[in-house]
Amino acid sequence: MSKSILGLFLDPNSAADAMDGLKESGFEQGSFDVLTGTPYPEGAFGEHVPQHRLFRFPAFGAIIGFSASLFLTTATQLAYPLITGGKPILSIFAMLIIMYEMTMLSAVIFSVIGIIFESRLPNINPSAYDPRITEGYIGVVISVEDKDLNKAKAVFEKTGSEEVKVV
Amino acid sequence: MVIENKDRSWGMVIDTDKCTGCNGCVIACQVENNVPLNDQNKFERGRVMSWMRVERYWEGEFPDVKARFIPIPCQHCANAPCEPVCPVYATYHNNEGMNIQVYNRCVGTRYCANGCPYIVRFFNYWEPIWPEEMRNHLNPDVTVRSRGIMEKCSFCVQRIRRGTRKAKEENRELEDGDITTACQDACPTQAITFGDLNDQESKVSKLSKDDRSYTLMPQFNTDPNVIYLASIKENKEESQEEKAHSHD
Amino acid sequence: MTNQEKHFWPPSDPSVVRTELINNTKKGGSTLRTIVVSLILLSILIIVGIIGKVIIDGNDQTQWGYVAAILAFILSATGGAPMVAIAPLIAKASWARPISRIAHIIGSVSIVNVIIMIPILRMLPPLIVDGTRRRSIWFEAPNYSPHFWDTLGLIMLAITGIALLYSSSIPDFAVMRDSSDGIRKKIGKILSRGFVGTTVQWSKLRMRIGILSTLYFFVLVFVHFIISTDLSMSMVPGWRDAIYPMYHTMSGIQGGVASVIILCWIVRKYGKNQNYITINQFWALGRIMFATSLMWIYFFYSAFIVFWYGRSESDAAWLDLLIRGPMMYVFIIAMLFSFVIPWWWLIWNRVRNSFNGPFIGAIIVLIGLLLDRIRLYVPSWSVDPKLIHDKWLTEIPKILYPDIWDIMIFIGSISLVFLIIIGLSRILPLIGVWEIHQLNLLSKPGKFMKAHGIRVAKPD
Amino acid sequence: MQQRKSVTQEYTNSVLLNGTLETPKWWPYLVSILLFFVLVGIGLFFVQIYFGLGVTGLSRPVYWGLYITTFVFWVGISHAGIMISAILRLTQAEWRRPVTRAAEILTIFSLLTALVFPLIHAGRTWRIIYWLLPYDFSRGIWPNIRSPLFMDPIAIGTYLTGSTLFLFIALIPDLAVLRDRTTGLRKGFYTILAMGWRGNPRQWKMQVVGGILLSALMLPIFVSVHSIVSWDFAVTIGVEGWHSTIFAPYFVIGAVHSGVSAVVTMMALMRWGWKWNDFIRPEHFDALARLLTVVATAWLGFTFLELIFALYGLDAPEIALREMQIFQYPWNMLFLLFLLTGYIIPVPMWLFKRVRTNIALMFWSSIMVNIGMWLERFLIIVPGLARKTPFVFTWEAYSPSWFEWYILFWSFCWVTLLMLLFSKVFPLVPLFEQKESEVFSDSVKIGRANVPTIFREEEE
Repeated sequence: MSKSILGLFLDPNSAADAMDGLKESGFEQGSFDVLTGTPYPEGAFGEHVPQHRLFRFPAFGAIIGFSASLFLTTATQLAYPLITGGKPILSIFAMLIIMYEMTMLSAVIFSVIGIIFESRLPNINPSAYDPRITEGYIGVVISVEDKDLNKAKAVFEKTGSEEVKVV
Repeated sequence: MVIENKDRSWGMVIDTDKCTGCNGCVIACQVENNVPLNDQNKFERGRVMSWMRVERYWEGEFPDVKARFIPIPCQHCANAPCEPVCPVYATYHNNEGMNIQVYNRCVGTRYCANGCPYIVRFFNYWEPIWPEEMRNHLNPDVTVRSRGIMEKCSFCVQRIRRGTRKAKEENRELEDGDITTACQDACPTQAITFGDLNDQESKVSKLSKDDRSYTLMPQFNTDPNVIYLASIKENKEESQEEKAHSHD
Repeated sequence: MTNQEKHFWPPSDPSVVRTELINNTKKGGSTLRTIVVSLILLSILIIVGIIGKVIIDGNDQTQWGYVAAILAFILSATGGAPMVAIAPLIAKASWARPISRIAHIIGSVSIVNVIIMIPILRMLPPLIVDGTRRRSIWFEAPNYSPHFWDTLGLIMLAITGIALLYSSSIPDFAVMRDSSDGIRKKIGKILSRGFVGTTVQWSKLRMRIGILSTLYFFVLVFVHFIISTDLSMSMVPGWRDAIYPMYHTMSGIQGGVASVIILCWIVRKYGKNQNYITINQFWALGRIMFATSLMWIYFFYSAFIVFWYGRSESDAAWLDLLIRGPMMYVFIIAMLFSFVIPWWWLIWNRVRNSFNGPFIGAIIVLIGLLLDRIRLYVPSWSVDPKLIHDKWLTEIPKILYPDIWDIMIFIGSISLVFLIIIGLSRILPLIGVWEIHQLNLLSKPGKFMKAHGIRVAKPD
Repeated sequence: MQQRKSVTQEYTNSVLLNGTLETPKWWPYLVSILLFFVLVGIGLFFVQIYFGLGVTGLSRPVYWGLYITTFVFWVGISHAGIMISAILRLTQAEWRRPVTRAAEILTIFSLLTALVFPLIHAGRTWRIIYWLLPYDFSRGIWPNIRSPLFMDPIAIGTYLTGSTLFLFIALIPDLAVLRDRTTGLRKGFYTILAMGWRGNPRQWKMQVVGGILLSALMLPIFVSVHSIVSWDFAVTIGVEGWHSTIFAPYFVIGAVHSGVSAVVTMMALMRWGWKWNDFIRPEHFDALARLLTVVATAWLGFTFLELIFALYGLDAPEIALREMQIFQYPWNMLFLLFLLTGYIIPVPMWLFKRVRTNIALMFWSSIMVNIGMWLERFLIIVPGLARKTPFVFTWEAYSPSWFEWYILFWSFCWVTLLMLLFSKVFPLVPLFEQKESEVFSDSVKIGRANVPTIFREEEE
């Protein structure tokens, strides 16, 4: 069975060293992760830059919103062909405004869904975590088999972590 | 479902030359259509309700000054600016060329009233009240409007419906003159004519082709169904001469 | 686009920058000479065209729509360019420094407009037409105010543009004075006016550039305002369109950005400036042009929906004259080229983040701009002058095609613009030496722990 | 962004959460007072529903009055949020950081208030569902999509939903902070909302990229909302002074003017109320004031255009309207006050850095601006109706009843109350943005000068 270890660091650089150490001692990239209380520049800890497909979501949403609104506006006018002010039954330029709004709306909604999905939230079973991370501590968390437990621990000790928690 | 005859375009011709400004049409309309009574307070607050109103303006300089009158009901425009702005279709154009006001749908945004350049739409700021003795005199064919909705001249739609139904019972076509509006009946000088503008033989369509005919505020391109006949201006010089002759 | 190229930065060694950029002013050779000669020959066409036009329809105002359209096009395509340098100056963004010189140069060719304005002065009807005043923004002003103010405005624009260009290149003249030879050394000596780079001189220079930039912006808006109203709107009875001057300015700025992109592309490709004009500039410019395309449709639509909805007599006349009347197809193409295609083209980051993407977009935008000006100016000039006092337009003029003189004027003015730009590029570097120094000083690629990025000084 | 006091993250947490984790002394009193006023207002609203709109000062043809004015005013205020948080995020302005959250909240709550006003304004509020919901079975008919009044709810709904989601996304990291700082029920509440946020690189990247993406998406919505509101007026031909094409951008820029001023007001109050002196610093007011100066000047330009092209048509009713609006008592007083408070007094003040960095002065000048902007809406809407059409017989005056005045007052209480309640549950200043700026900012030596720098990542 696997455990996850959390090393807390005060100094970002030593956290980065810990990441290197873990790499050197043969853990693969996917197995460990760095937790910070604030955004750091991408790859500051030498972690691999996460890939994402965020920009597909708004595009998808826009298409859906556009077609839905096109249908809705057209249908409402055709279903009740009441002449108002001598305007055409299909008043395209009035429809455009509503179609625009609904397109944007569903684009926004879908990109929010996308953001939540791409950041892997909601995270039902968060593994090792420590409240101090939101106070500026930097956490390096790694999930290892029991046999590698001490190897990982050693890395944390060597790179001077404030505390090592095993969950 | 109301009966709606196709290819009709109800219209009204008002001859301002005949109008004496007696306000008979206003009162008749008030009675026919259960329009709430206007008291002093309403006048002061500028909340008067009269579907038909008579505007008066002066012409010429004192001493020979003339009062001109122009009765203004809803113009029932073909391109009515009041219709497209209503969010709930409470006012729309039916296939009899009338601008219909549906009291049930109205939510009282008063946008239509802003759209209308003729200011012939009226808003019920209060629940309308009639004196006790008049409660039984209300016209049973016309809805009594509650507070918070718009209302306006309906071309006496109840009379149109009645006339159509009558013609149907006697299974004959509706003839010109079958249908008269309240204001028309009340007008002592026959200044108001009502009828179908699509029917080339009808009185209105003949009058509407008169070379005195004009419509209000053409710049708005509203294409009204109410057509006015300009008042005839007497030629000053001639009248002077006549006077002179008569004297000696 | 590899990461290496993305982090590409101009050479940081001042001496290298100096020598490279100064030498670029000498480069060229036979090909350039041929180009210059042919441009000179073509530029003569502008005079020929104007003379011919005056002789043929000198007394028929309705034939002059295309000349006005050309004027408006040149104004819109060049006048807006310096905004590319001015806006980042205000926003304290450093990416624009390598191209601000190019923007200023494009902005300083407005003299061409003045040339085209001369015949129009003759044709433009005065304020008082057969006894009564026509509708115009000069309510009670003297009779020939439009003629006077429009010309003055164009001249002011030209002067301000040149002044801006000059004062932003004084330090480079100083550089040429110190590290160049022959005629360029002399020019540098005269024009640098003893600029040696003391603190006082620098602060003065910055202040002057700031003031001139602000002034230029206001003059630009003013010129667009009067040109658009006098040369098109007030020629049409009942055309009352409050947003029109703003729309004109907006599309003018769009065109300016487009022409900056085009010139940057040429300068980078044929001027051996790959080290200085990098992908960063094109990326940013692409984004700006994308934004301006959106603004175009916004300004257009907010006028259109009001007229379409209102449908009073004058509104209907506007629609018939400019949108759904004889000009419908021109309008549709203009719409496609000014908004639809650029928008759909530049929305893709991969396109913006390249050299050719924005370039193609820019060419499309300029074509759209030309067509848009044609559909605005030609119908309004061809309205029957007798109708000018009506409340609204009653008869829509037929479509009018350009004649040989119009085409001559067009080709001539375009080549004159290019001629002026090439001429300027011979006497001062197309990329500001001191701007590059500033860029290197204030922002350079840096590392944060292990992450790559840029360190920007003085973040706003 | 001059030398700022560097603070640790614990300090940031402890100070910025002092409104959430403990209660300021004044909080309960203020809330209860506001609650009282709000409840009274709601009571009055039901009184109006019961007796009808006769309780207002409205008449014929002044069918729209204080309610619609206030509706437009609050929609205007709502434009603060996206203006600040989206535009400044896209232009990477550093000083936005403490402002964003407050601005977004202001957006949301003022939109909620704006949405209430059409309900209050309508004649039969209990049937408003016919209009707001796209479908309703009882009546068997769909709303009329041609009506600008139907586009309003759609646009405002979109804007409200969008900015709420935007706010929520930006809240998640701060919710995690709160989750780590609270116990018991509240902890549970925050735990659910934070959705198990841990702050690994992927999540942070999504924060940054998503923030930019949402800003880019919200920007066009933000522009469209007030444009659509302005078209309520612009499309009606019957009312003098309304049928103008410039209304859309004119309203938008005015909205930004009033909205950003409202943000200034709010920030001053936050600084005083919660003692966040280390985070809301004079330089933020300085930057906002500089932004406001530009915006206000642009807005003045649009006002000028609107007026010119109103008179341009030279038709009598329009001129009569303007004559009343500007020269007749009491309108002339209002107009003067509007000009003074909207531009003439505050903007020259902002030209001085001493004023810009003086919180009290900024507070009062920003309040002044909003008085002016409210008057602007009033002067656009009411005189046009009072002097509607050439029928002089139907011209009317309008004086709002105390009822309408109270509802106006109520709206302010309502917004403030919502704000205070929000501040009890969520932090009003984004914690992680503060920390981010702490991490990213640095200073380099250029010669002797110690220039503050910021580290910028390469966006792809």
